[in-house]
Amino acid sequence: MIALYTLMEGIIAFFLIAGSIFALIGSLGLARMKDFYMRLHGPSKISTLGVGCVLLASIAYFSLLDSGPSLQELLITIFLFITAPVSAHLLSKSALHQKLERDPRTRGNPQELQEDDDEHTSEESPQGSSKLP
Amino acid sequence: MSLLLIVLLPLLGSLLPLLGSNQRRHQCALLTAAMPLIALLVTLRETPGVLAGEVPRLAFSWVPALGLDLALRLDGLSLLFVLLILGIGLLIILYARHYLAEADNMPRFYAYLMLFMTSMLGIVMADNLILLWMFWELTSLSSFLLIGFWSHQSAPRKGARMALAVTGMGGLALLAGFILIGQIVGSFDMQTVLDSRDVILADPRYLPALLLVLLGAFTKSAQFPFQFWLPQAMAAPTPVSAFLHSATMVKAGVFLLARLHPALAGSQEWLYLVSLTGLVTMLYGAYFALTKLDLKAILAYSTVSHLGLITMLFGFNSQMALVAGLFHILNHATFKAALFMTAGIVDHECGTRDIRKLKGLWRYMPMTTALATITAASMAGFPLLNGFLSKEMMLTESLETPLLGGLAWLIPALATVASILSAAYALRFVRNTFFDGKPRDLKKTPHEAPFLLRLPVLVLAIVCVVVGLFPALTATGLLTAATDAAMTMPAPEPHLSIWHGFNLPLLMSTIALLGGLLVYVLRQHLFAFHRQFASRDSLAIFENAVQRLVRFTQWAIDTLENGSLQRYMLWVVISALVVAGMSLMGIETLKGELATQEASPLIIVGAVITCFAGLATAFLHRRRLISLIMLSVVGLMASLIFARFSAPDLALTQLAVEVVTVILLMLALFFLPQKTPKESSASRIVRDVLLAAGFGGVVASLNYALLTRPLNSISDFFLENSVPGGGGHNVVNVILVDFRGFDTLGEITVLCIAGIGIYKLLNRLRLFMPSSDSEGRPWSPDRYPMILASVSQSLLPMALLVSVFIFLRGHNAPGGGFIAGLVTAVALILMYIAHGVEWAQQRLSFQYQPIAVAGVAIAALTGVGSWAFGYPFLTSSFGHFHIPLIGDMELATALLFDLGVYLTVVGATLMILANLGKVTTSHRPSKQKEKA
Amino acid sequence: MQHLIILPVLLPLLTGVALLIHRGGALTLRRTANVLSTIALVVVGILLVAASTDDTIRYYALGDWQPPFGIILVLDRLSALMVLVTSLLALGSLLYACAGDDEQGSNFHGLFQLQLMGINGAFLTGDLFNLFVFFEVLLIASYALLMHGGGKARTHAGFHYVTLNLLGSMLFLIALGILYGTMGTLNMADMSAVVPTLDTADLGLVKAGALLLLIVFGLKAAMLPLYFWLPRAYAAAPAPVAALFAIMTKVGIYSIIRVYTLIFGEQAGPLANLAQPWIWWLGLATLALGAVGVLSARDMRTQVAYLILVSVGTLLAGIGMHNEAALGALLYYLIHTTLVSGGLFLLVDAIAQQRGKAGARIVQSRTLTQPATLGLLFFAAAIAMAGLPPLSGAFGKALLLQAATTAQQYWLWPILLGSGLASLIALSRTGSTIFWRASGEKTGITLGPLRVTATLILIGGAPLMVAFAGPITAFTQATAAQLLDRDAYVESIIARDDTGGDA
Amino acid sequence: MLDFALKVSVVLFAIAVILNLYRVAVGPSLPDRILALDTMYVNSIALIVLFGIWLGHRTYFEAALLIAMLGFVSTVAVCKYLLRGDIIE
Amino acid sequence: MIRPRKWLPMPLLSVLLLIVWLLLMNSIALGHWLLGGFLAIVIPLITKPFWEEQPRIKKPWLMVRYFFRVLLDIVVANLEASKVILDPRGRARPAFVEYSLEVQENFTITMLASTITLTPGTVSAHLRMDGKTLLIHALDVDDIDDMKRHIHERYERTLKEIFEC
Amino acid sequence: MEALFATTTGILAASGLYLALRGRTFPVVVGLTLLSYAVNLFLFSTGGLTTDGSAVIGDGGGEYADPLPQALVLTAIVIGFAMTAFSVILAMRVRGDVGSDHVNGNRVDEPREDKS
Ligand code: NA
Ligand code: NA
Repeated sequence: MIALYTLMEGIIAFFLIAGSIFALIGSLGLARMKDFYMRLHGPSKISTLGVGCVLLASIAYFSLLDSGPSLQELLITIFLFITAPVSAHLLSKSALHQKLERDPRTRGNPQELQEDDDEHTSEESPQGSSKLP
Repeated sequence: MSLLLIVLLPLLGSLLPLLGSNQRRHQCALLTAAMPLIALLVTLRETPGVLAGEVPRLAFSWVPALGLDLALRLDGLSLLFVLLILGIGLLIILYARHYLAEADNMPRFYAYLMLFMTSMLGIVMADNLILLWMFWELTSLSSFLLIGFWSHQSAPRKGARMALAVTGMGGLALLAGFILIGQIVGSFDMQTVLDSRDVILADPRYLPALLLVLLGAFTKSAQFPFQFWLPQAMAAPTPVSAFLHSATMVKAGVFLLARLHPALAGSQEWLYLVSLTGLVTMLYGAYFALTKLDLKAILAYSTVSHLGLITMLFGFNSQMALVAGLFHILNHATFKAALFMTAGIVDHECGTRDIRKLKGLWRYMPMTTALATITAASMAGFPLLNGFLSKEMMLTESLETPLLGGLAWLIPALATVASILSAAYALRFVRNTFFDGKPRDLKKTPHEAPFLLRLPVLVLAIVCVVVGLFPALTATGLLTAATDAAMTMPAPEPHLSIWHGFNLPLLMSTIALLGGLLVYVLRQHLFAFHRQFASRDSLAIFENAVQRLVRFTQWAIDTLENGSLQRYMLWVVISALVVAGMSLMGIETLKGELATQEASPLIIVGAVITCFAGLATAFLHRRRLISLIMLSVVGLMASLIFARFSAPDLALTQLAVEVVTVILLMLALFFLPQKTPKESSASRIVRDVLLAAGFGGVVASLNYALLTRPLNSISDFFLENSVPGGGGHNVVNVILVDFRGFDTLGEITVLCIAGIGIYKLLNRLRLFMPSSDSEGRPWSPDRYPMILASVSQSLLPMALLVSVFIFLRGHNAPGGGFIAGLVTAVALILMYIAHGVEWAQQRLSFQYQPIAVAGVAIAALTGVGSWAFGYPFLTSSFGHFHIPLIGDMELATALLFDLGVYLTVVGATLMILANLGKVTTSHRPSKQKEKA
Repeated sequence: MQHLIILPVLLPLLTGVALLIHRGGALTLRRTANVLSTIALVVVGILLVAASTDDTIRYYALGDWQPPFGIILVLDRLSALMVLVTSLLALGSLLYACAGDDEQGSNFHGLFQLQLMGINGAFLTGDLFNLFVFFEVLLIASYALLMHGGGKARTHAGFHYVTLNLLGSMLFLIALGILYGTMGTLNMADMSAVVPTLDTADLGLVKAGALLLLIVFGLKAAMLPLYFWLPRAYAAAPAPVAALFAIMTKVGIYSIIRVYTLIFGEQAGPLANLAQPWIWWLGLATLALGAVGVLSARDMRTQVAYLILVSVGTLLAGIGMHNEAALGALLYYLIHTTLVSGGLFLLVDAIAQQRGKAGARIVQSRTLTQPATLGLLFFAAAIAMAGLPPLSGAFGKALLLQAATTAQQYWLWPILLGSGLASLIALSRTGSTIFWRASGEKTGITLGPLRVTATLILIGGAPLMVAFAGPITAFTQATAAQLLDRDAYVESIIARDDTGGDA
Repeated sequence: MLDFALKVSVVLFAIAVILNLYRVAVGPSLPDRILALDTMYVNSIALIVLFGIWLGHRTYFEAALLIAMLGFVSTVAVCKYLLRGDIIE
Repeated sequence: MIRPRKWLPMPLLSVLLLIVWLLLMNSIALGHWLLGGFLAIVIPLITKPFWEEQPRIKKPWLMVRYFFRVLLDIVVANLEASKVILDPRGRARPAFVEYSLEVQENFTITMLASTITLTPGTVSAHLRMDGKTLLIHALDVDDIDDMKRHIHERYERTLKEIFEC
Repeated sequence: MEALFATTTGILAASGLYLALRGRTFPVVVGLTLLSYAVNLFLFSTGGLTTDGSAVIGDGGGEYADPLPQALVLTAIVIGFAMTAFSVILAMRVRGDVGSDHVNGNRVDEPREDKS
């Protein structure tokens, strides 16, 4: 019985440690990678997985050691895995829109990052001056 | 009751002329005259009794808190004045009927006149100091209307304003004086006051009270140095001048001296203040009367002089002087009113009152000339006329006054000088107007005025003569009664007779008349002397002073209220710092008795992050989006702090609100500049940093002090009663929807109003729409990124489900209507973000305002529902219901209340965000729309 | 009858909600509903005042939770009086608005009722936090109403007003935090009971909280140096809204009276009367500044706004005098100034409409279409505001002057009388410019019967308050006595048989 | 063991959050900051969950759920702002 | 499979909602089934208008397989990415890759893009507005064509099979 | 911990106030929002800092956090949100009507500072 308990504890502890290490690595990537596009990788998948692990640990903890089966945290996990790629996608979209510098070693030269000759309009021209109906 | 009639009839009379029309002037005048006439009859009916020593009084309690009673009296003094006011008033009504031009609005004139008459009667009959003051101020107000009657001209307007300002000031001083007297005596009842002379004179407050009362009296009676308003008030129509500035209003001041004589007189202060003021005024007025060119100005300054004379007499602290003063009031009223009317007739007939143009009018208007001569002679103190009598009495009294001690001879000497001048200007008035050659440059040929215009003058002239000839017969009774009322002890019988034998006063009178003649003959030398001094128009000086005052106030206000919100905020902050700082300085130790808990590393990290983000929000504020991101960090940290310290509901709410706030701020930021220009000076920044630091320090100190002190609070009750009394395990939620549901009702009302108010604000908003971002990049053409659109549609059902979950759990676990509402709203907003307003609007068939309002309605009606069971508003009820198949179910009315909260939050939030989004979108220039 | 106390809150809330649930709808119907509801509110106000005259202090326990735990509404003479005054002012403003101002923007009627709800709630509540909530209700409603009709001046004044009040709300919360954190209760009567028993170590803290509250209330009341929002906001507000705003400063005044007589009054031990000296000096300063402002005004609306400032200063000075007579006097003055200044706002608007381009500016302009009616009303209102007899302002001022002790006289008398003189000079200038210096074509715009009635209702208060000065002053004096009888208040609310918040 | 694991975990997450804050603060670009903020939201979820385990009850489940949902929406909104300026169009 | 009906427009969603509800409630009591069932019917009815297009799962079992494949890949991907991040010398070989899409439906594209982000070394950075090219950023890639092929074979083809065939 | 909490509140309040004293509408609104976070933390903490004992009856041990300040803060948060929303839209309106986002209402977007 005690062994089983220890095993369970071990599983939970594993998920916890693994999750937090992943999350740390994800944030580390965010902190130290060279350009935005590279920084994006860490948080968008590694951190997500890390938190996923912690959520699994929580499920395990409450199901195994506390009040019986509970899968509530699964919902958060699923939610994170659905939304994280979308956030990453939108972020890189805006980065491309802003033509953020990429690391010089990056191969490929997408049109999004090429300088175009669009005239830059001044910041604030009062255009919407007509009254609403 | 008849006393009330005397006052109220003219008041009623002020309404009657308004019934008449400007066209039917006769009728109008008759209507107006009716009421004072009846009042006069009533008075006459009372007269015998009063003369016999009765004092009819009447009192109704009005405002006990103020010491104000509606109390009237008709003693001898009152009677004298009532007769004057009503008698001359009636003559004025008659005179004005023929004097006013067709263009003048006669009903209005009469209405003002009667209002004035009422207030005058009130003054002289008031048996209560406060009541007297009320009527006193009313005379200022009604005279303001009368002086400014010819409002299309500048002079009357300014003259009226000046008169009001001066007499108004005096009135306010008078009130202060009266209150002091009332406090000394303990009552405002006139008789009590009059009987309390010893108490009053012994009180240290006597002098201030006296000064204040005299200020009131002197301003009203145009005593030096307040005389300047009276000549300017001559811009009024002549009937007004005749009534107000000869017979009545200016007499209110001297009346007051007489009225309060028993209570205030007898002291050295009184003697010097009153009689010297009177003496100076008498001389001043007489001198200027001689130098004026306008008939009415001459009369005005003459009035000033005569009022000075009366004041001086009242100041002498002598019984006979009092008699003389009262007698002169009567005499002056008659001859001066007549003279004013004469001046009016001349003006009426010749179109001018300039004494240089008028000459030899006796040819054209012999009757008027005769009347003017008689009355002017009376003014000059010519024997056999009433003016002579009182003037001689004055000279007699001037000989007997103890004033000035060793220099006491100065008084009679100066009085004689004044009499000389008086005789001179009277002579000048008559001779230069009616005799001395032929008129020049008159606009029209003068002829005798209509009889009815002359009739009042005639009546007054007759009075002058009759009283002058038979003083004992006509005036003694009245004067005795009046003096009686104005004295502490029974008054001596005045011996009014024409002949007192050869004595010093007679000599002085003779000197005065002869001297007057001499001065008149030599007047050009005097005028040459007078011309050395620059003439200063008191009106211009006054207007100038007022304008400078106004400009100063404008400068002061503009300097103080410079339109800078920064300054206004600064004041609030400084005020808060001062009061809180001062209070904190009074605390011995900030730290209370409670042991502090140790901070875990995680908490330290959290605190550091929070502080860092907070500071960054402030210091990066010029880059607004970054500042906003930092604000988000603070918001997130705040909710984590709430979570850490056992406040899950707060954490949830803070989180949801923070996200919505940031979205809102970003929506707004689209139209505002993306960056704040660098504009604060270094000193400004230093100042603000110091202030902010001070404020933060105070907040932190307060917070620390509170955290380290034990608290004995009412919260235990909520913890104990949440489950048994409120039917919920989540105490915070039970407080929100039950214990303090009323707060929540107010809170959702606020939210609902905010939504509606914002809808109002967004209405017809003109916006500056940037076509590119702050770096000058045109916006991305991809309006609705596909992947976002695709994912968000699948998140909506999930979010709705979660909100139902949070809503239902709220009563027993963290959650509740508010958070559920925000989750729903945020999910719907995501739809707007992903697909746009148009798309979302098509799919949401309901409007938001009704939803938000319905939420409030549901919450309120849930509360009203408890009435049906005889409980107060918002009493909750809950119960466990066993439903087959489902099992035990707990239902609480609080849930219904929470539903209201939910709906309000959804409705209001969407109203704010969706409407804002809509406004911006419909302004997006079309060429920008789909560029790619 | 049992629920009468809550009707001043509930009636406007329900009416407001009914009016707001649909944005469109027949205007006549909205107006009728609003007017009827407001008349009903007047009736409720009268009933409340009548009920309060027996000197029992009643409370209404919301949710049937007894004090000090639940929120209560308290009916005493003061709260009843304030509700009645509010409803009368509201009726006047509303009738005026119904003549057309309500159409200038959306949702006027509903917001109007909610504004009343907020004001009445603030007057009735016996709970300090609930007071905060009602402050916010009345503020947000006032923001919305201030913006009614739009326009640059309103927007701008509005931003200042809103921002300053937001700062004020923050301070309110800090003060509430301090007071709750030291006394452990929110019920004002309970606080009053707790204050004398406070630990000495806590006194400084409580004092900080109490004085911060003074800043908050002072901001609402427009006390110097916190008044800056007032002149522009009042001058910019649409006339009926400005008229209704005449009660807004009085909410601040009311709160000051309530808190510093009940909680920090005579019986508060070491903290007794802690705010009165501040209020006295700042009130006098406000009074003086208001007088300067009245003289400086270039515009009638601004002038009326400064007249309000004068009255605020007068009221504050009255509170600072802290004696029963002064309290009674200032309550009388409060009724007077609320009604008359409200009426004056309406009147000024009516005048401005008839003056064409000149509007409310104090300059020569066209002849008014109805000089007699407007002139008479202006004359009456000006007399009343300047404090001259025979109208109510004079009584109020005279009562206050009388209530001053000898030491107070030196300051109060010259300043109060001087401000009266300044008002007199300024208003006579204004009046003579507007009515006498006018010339030229009339605009032809006339004052409809509704507007005349509205203005009359409010300015008519001045003569009526004179005619019935006896009973009214009796009521206000009794109110003052009741306010100073803290023990009776506390006893009628806190039944001390439970383990409450007091240590 | 569990206690230790929890402590280690909390410390690591705390470091992660500080790293996030570093990126929020230094940027250099706006997407960088937003990305960092988003990561901070995600890491906060973990912290809340860890706190729940530490306390042994699930009072904080909703908080975690909400952070996940709202953090996403907030990131989406800022991105939309960067792309289009107008969040709701 | 459950057929769409008027009152049950999205049966799959309804089932999902019911499951989620029970998950949330952490209980399988009858009451929760009933309430959850009710919500599972009502919420799709309310939110139906918001669905532009409904994904049709043609091969559910393939989807399950795909799910587990991705799950495994995620773990692997994370380990690989961690290696790159922790590499002290920072010898990553980043690249932007333009990937031409074969799948056409929005939902499928979304699934693919998400998968790419979650799996080895790639982030789907941008979907061009024509919906035919996906710009992918790879963190550390050797052979770009190899990577494209890998994505196509391992994910896109399967997704196409599940949703679009 | 108490000192740390108080310091945090103080720093947030100071930062918020500093922003609220700026001359442009947007920072002012942001500042007031920040200040309201600080004030909410302050008000919340008046019930004391309880690390384990959310006021849900039956959850956890016997000790509960003071629920009353929490309820008050909840109300304050909601009201603060409504007020912030109104003020930010009003700030937009000011820009639309006046043409400047300066709080002192200059007509044009020019740097200006009052010399108070
Ligand atoms: Na003379
Ligand atoms: Na938009």
